[in-house]
Amino acid sequence: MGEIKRFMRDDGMIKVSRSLKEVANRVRINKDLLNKKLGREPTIEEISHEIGTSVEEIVMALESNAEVESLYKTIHQ
Amino acid sequence: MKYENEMKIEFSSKSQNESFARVVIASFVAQLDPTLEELSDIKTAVSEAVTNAIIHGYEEYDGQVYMYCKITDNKVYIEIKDFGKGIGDIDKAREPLFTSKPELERSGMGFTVMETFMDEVEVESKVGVGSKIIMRKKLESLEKL
Amino acid sequence: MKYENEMKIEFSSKSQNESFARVVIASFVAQLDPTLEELSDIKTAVSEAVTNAIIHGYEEYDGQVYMYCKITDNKVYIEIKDFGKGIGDIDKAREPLFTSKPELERSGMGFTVMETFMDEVEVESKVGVGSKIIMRKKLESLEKL
Ligand SMILES: Nc1ncnc2c1ncn2[C@@H]1O[C@H](COP(=O)(O)OP(=O)(O)O)[C@@H](O)[C@H]1O
Ligand SMILES: Nc1ncnc2c1ncn2[C@@H]1O[C@H](COP(=O)(O)OP(=O)(O)O)[C@@H](O)[C@H]1O
Ligand SMILES: [Mg+2]
Ligand SMILES: [Mg+2]
Repeated sequence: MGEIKRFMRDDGMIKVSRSLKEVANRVRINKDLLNKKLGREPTIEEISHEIGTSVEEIVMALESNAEVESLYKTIHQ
Repeated sequence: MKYENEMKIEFSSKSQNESFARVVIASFVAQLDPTLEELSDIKTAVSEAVTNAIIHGYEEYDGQVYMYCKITDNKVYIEIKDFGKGIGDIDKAREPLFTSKPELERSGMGFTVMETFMDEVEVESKVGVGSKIIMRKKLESLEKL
Repeated sequence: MKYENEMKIEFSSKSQNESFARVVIASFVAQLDPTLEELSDIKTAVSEAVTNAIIHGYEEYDGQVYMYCKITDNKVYIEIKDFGKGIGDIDKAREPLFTSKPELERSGMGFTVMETFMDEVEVESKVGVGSKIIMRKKLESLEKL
């Protein structure tokens, strides 16, 4: 319960976990768009350039997505 | 000129470090500008090897897991090592679906996953001494650009 | 019960590893579920210390940079070490705006940044041997919950 509360909280104290989740969503959408435009898989730098987010942050966001999903799974089991 | 870079990391055999190891390898490999697929392949393989070190190598004991990565041009070389219990029969362990811990709902597909996502996988191990997994992968994305 | 975890990493003194070190520390500290601000403080401080090891410690030479991080409950302890040229006058080096490399457009604010963003910063160094920077920070976000 503490975990969930912590995750839902909105008092200006933005948690890294949530902000990374937003980056992960933008990465997912723009990866598909770029794929169509280029006719091949975009590289991580191409995605970074497209969405204006550093490669560092994208790397962390990709993982945060996996974590959030598994947290979600645990909660809803 | 050859492009080279290397790193070496050591962390406790705690399950939360599986995710940590994935980000470490991903951010090191990111300097080669891979596609997300290539990055995910490498993370998945590393994850299996690190999980094995923690779950099978050290079981419930505390120990250190070691990861080494060397990049040479577009080639990635990764070593994951533990000083845990070791593997008696390596060929058997590498067989798809073989697991020594069916009670933990292990799938027995760890080595198969590593072999699928990486170009080469070598296993060195000695009972009572520990295990070392060596994996290699060439990034194709760099060549296509 | 006390929550503990630790890791140790070693990488070449290449400028692209500054970014790598930032992700490594960020993803290790992320297990404490920090706020964006706390994480950014830690990354910034680590970045300054690692850049110093690369630029001042090893200058144009190749060497290894070492980073150790230990988490105890909500306390983060970080060590960044090089076996480079060392610092002659530590007090002078820590003064705001002091830099021995004005020609590289260094701001001389590295140590000041570390002190601003971390709770404690210790410097140990010996000329010809190397330098070790120790930084500590307590995450407040965990206490407010
Ligand atoms: N680092 C290791 N130390 C000891 N035994 C290992 C190690 N890695 C793998 N093994 C052995 O190899 C078997 C197969 O591994 P794997 O294919 O990953 O399947 P699983 O982990 O699901 O059991 C394990 O069940 C275990 O017996
Ligand atoms: N790891 C190190 N090895 C050798 N000298 C160092 C190291 N870190 C800092 N210094 C010295 O301390 C000075 C001040 O460091 P800093 O405040 O980061 O400013 P800057 O890096 O902009 O010069 C540097 O100019 C350098 O002379
Ligand atoms: Mg396995
Ligand atoms: Mg500096």
